[in-house]
Amino acid sequence: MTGLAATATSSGEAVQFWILGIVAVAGALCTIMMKRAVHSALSLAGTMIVLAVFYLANGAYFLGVVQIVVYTGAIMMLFLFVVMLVGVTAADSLKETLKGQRWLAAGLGLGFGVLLIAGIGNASIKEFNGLGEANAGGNVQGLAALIFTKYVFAFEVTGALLITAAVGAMVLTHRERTERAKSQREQSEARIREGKQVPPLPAPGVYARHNAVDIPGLLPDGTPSELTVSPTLRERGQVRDVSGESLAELKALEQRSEDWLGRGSGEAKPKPSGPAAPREPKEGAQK
Amino acid sequence: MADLSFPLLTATAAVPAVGAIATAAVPAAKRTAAKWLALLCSLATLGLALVIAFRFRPGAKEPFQLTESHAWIRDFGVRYDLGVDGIAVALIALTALLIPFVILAGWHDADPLEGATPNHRWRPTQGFFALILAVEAMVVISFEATDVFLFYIFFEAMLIPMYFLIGGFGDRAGPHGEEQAATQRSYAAVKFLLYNLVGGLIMLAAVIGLYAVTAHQLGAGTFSLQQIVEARASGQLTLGTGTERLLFLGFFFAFAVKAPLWPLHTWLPNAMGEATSPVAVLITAVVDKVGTFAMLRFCLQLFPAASSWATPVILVLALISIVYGALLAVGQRDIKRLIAYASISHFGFIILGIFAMTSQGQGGATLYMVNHGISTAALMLVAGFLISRRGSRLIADYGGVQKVAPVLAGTFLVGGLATLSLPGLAPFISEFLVLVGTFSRYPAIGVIATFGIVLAALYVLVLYQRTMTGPVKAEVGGMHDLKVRELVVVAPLIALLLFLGVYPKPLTDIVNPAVGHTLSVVDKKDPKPTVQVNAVPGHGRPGQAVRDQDVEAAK
Amino acid sequence: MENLIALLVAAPLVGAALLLCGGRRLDRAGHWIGSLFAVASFAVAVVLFADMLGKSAEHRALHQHLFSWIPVGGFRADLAFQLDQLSMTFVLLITGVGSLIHIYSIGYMEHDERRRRFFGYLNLFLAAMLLLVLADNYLLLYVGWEGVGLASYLLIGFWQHKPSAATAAKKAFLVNRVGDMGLSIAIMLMFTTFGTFAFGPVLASTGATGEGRLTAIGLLLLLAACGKSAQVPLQSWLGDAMEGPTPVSALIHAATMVTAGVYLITRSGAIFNAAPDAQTAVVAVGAVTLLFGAIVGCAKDDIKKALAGSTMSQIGYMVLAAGLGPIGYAFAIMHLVTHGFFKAGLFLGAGSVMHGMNDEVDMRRYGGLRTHMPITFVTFGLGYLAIIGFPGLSGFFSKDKIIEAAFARGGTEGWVLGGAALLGAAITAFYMTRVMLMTFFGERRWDPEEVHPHESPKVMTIPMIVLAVGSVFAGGLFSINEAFVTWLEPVTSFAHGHSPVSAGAVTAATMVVLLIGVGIAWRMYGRKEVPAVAPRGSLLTRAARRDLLQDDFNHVVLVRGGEHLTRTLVYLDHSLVDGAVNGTAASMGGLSGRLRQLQTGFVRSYAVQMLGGAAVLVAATLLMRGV
Amino acid sequence: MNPVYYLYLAALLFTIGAAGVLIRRNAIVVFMCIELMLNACNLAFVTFSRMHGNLDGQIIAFFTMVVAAAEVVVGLAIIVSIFRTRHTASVDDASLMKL
Repeated sequence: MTGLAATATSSGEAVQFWILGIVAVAGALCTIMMKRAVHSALSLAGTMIVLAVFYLANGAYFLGVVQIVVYTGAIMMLFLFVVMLVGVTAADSLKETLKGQRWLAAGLGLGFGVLLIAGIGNASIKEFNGLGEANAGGNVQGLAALIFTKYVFAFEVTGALLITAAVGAMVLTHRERTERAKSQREQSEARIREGKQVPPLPAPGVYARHNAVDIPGLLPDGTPSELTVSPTLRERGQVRDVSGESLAELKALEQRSEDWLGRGSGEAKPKPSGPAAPREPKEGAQK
Repeated sequence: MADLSFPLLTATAAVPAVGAIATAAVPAAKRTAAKWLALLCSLATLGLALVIAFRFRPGAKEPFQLTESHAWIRDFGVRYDLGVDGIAVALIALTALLIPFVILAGWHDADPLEGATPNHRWRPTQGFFALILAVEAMVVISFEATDVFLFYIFFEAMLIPMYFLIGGFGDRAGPHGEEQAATQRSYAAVKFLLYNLVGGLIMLAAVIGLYAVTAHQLGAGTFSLQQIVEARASGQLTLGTGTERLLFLGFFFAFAVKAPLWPLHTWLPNAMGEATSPVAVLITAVVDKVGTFAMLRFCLQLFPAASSWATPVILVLALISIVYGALLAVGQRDIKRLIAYASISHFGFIILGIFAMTSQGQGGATLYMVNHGISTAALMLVAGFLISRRGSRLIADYGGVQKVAPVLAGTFLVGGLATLSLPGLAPFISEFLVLVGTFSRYPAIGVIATFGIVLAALYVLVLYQRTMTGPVKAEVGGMHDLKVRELVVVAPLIALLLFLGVYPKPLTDIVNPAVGHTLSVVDKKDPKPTVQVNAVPGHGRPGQAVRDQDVEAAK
Repeated sequence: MENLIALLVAAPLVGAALLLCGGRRLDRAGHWIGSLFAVASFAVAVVLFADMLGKSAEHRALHQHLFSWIPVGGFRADLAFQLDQLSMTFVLLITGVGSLIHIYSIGYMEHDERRRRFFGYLNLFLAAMLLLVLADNYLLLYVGWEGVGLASYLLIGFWQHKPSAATAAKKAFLVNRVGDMGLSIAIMLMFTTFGTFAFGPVLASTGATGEGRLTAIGLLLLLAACGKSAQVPLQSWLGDAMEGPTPVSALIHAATMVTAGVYLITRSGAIFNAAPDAQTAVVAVGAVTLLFGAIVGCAKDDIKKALAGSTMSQIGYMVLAAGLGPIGYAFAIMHLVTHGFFKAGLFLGAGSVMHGMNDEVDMRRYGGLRTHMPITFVTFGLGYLAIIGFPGLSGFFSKDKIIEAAFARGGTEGWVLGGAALLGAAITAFYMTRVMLMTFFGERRWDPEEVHPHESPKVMTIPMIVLAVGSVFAGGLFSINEAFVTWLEPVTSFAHGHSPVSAGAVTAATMVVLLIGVGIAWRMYGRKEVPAVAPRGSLLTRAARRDLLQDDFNHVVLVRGGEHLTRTLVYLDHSLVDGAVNGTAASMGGLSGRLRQLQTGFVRSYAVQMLGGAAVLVAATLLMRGV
Repeated sequence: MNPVYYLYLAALLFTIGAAGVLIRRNAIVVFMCIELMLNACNLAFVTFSRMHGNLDGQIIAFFTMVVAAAEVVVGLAIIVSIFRTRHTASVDDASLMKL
């Protein structure tokens, strides 16, 4: 508390600053460097927590807590939620498309930062009269007093803003249903009319070793069928194709049995080929 | 003055304006009705203009007469001030006189092409005549305005209808087919617009500057020409030399573009070459006159010192315009462009006369504006008839026309002779006055300018010889002579040229006092003759009778 | 009485207006109307002349002031006429010869379907010419001056379908314009000097100003005179002017218009008297021209061109005389009048010959015509005798006086001028004899199958006869105790020249050179057979055929040079003046195109710009605080 | 150590955030960077309030947070709707302002 009043802080705080400061900067850098949005979000959350600690260190207890609860707890989670919605695995390449954008950004950012720091540097702010008496009656009470007296109008306006924002969010994301939902009968009729996929979609492949929704069933010619896995998985490219390896195994088995039987010198030796070869699977199937 | 009961000047500008709207409103099917309506409106305007000319009292001592004055934009001291001096009266009369002929000459220029599907939205004919009337209204009011701001507005607004007239309607006589002609036309129109717009904007800056100066020195800023002139005379308003020169240049540039003065002339040949000949007449005989007129009324009266400061340069430029325009006219292959360059040469004479700062020079310049309007109208309209017959603007496509169409050739020759200012026709008087006026102050320039008359003879006669004389060309063979409508257009113009050539007194009487007033504002005096002719008995020499009055003339 | 003066001008003017605006319905009566108005004007002239003779010499000058023409400031031009002895002489000559030629043209133009217009132009010319000689100030004279130029333009180019005619007409007008430029500048100079340009005051107050200005005015007037009177260096148009119908050549390019220059110089005598240098220039021009014209006349085979050369040379005599000052003015005018008679007669004769020879003009295709067209032969012959100065005929008196006056100039100058005049007389005798012989003597060089030479109708011959009579007796009449000189003396103050050689000697010399000239011509064309096609001839001959090459000079220097100049200027106007403007426009377009590239539409590039702006702001604030 | 270092840190974070906004194409990440910048500002405010010894700076920081929250809500909503229609969250793909 009293340490806050001095121009030079306690060494404890100094240590804390240097360690956490580095962490914060690192987090910030990760935020803008990471390929995947999820990682960015997480590192940003880290930075925010560090900032919360700094708030506390600066005597802004209420804000520190709010920072953790609201920001890190709510807003960042909102971010993560949206990221999930858009696709966690969707990684955008960091390759710059706009010509010279990156250099401009780097140069300008550098210059800007230098300017800010220079500004702070030559701003004559040496003595800190800490928050001793301001926080005397407790930080929260102090803030409350200010908010409901001096800044009450701003406070009200912010409230209005928040409500507007909430409504706005709903409006933007809400999808208006214009016509009543189709009954099952109508859907089926529609399907018939369009003449596509009248019966239910085929089930995913069921194999001896694999049995999961992300494994397509095989068509008679051994190629995997798209219809058998859900489009979402297809969208994300998370479909596991077994036909290839299983066929390869069949082939290997066959080969081995041939060797074991000792024959198979001279006559039509099936050429080694991957699942791409169309004939092999049929043979395999016949056996 | 007494006869303020009826706002004559406003009416003169309002009649064509109303006429323009009415004409534009005529339904598409009733083309002929629109034409007659336009013609009637222009004739009514002519009537009003004549009333102005008769109400105008040359002897009166106040500079402007028939004045009307109403506050318009109080905060900026902009007033709706109208008033005419002799020069304005003459030019208003010229404008009102020419428009009916322009309308008559362009009677069929805006008819939709044969086989064109009737379209009820797009009514070219109505538009054509409405635009012409609109131009007339604006020109008239800018001749009448004595408030700089009011003048500026209409000086600029004029560009809009002119732009559409140039770009929208062409004689179907382009050398390379219609769509090429269309591109050429739009090019010419845009060029015209940009050129004049630039000039106008520079002038606007000068106008604002003028307002600032007056506001700073007189307390309340004003645009009124008379107020400013009086204030300067009484010494309330004193412009710094630098300021005055800058403002003068700002004004003069706009007028020099409009006039046009070398080297700002290149828009004119394109515009006149591509537009139909009535529109070309409108450009050179009516609209451009606003430029030269404004030099007389605004440049000289607002900035006398700066005017006399800039005089040498301007005179040299005018001289260049005279010789240069004439030489280029000689080199042209296109009839209308030839006439355009001839006009450039003539505008050189006008500006020369204005800035010679002698009563002969400025009086001559004013007469020149009127006479050049009439003579160019005659020549250009006849040329238009000729072109419409053959469907080509190239001189080389003609030959021997006088054999098949003697009346057309004759009128063309008279127009040409007027252009080369043959004595007995009106332009001679004005040209000679300009030359005398220039010579009496700047002999060298006067002498060089006189070469212009030889060159004028050259390009006119070459044009006449190539088109009218010689063996009859095959395509020309079937050409028919002037029709009644065309004769009605040309004959009065020629009659007027002859009349003003023999008896210009009505015009000079109106103009002289105004010129005197202008000179008094600039405070310049005519140079005195070196010898005072004394009434020595001419020992038996003839002409005693004249000598007396000539002597008092010389005094 | 003076109110009649306007009538002189008005009559032919009305005639012209009628005929030119009358339209086809006047086609049949046109020529009669034209002639009527011409004759009417002549009648008025005679009345005025009679009235003038009735008065004493001092009060003969009449003046009529119609109205103030151009009053602007100190500049006062009046539409006013003055009729004094000088003008009277001209009026009589113009209207008289004019009327005769009108009548002649009735026959000559019979078969031309545009005859009405022809007479309209002729009337127009008469009006302009009368205005020229009746004007009481230089500006009005200038109007007439250009008016006759216009008339001659219209008449030379009357057969416009002939390109040669159209070109000749244009050339004539242009060359005249150069002269007119001189006149107009002279008027301006007068105005700035005297504040007026009316004859009276200007001529009365020449003493009041410096000689320099007067010399300038004089030279400018001389330039004008050269243009109108086809004097060197502006003589080139006259030869081509023969493209016009022959009556035109007779009236305008022989009798009247081309003498306007002499009138101008004589009228402005006071100025020239006060400016000796200008006078020297005048006599020089006169002397040069009279030799030039004579030499050209010797070489031409076209009868009209030969006569044109002689006209040039005769006017050279007049100008020479006029340049001699008071001792010459009267004789200049006198020779002008007699020349008007016999040269008009000669031209009409030539016209009549052409009329009979299907408009053949080449003298080498004539020959032996005297039997076929006797009247023409006689009248032409009388004119011939008159022009070579055969004793007793008009030419003798007038030309002899001029040669005398030339010697009387005194000093070497006198001898040079006199010698030139004498030489001119000899050459005149030579080429006129040549014309005579080639046309009427020798045996025929034309094909009787094609051409049937015949005498012209009465309406043509009568004017020729009248003119012949004039050319025989006029000179004699004028010289009876110097009637003509005393008549003109009040206007052109007269002084007797004191010749170093006696009058008798001069006359004798003239006779001698005359005989020499005739003799040479006789030897060349009378004795020998004239080849039907022109021999190549000596260098001088060939040069003379080409008007001593000055046309070629004009062509090379003026025409070609002018063409190149204009072509370059047209190019420059397009590429340089206009190019500058279009260049500005183009560069503007390019610049805006560049700037457009900044608007990529990518949010992030806008963000970059925003950050840049922010950085600038911060920097600015820091600097502010720094300062 | 002088608490002014907090300001330096704030500046640094702010700059990094700005650079991120400029560099990243993914709208969500861009938003995160904005949040980073806002937080940097908050840190500055808090430090200022400590500097001046009154709580106004903290109040401002508080408001900033609220506004930031609102902004995130709306912004993310927008992103979601855009993603729905265009199947992408890249800011470069929405370049309709280009001629």
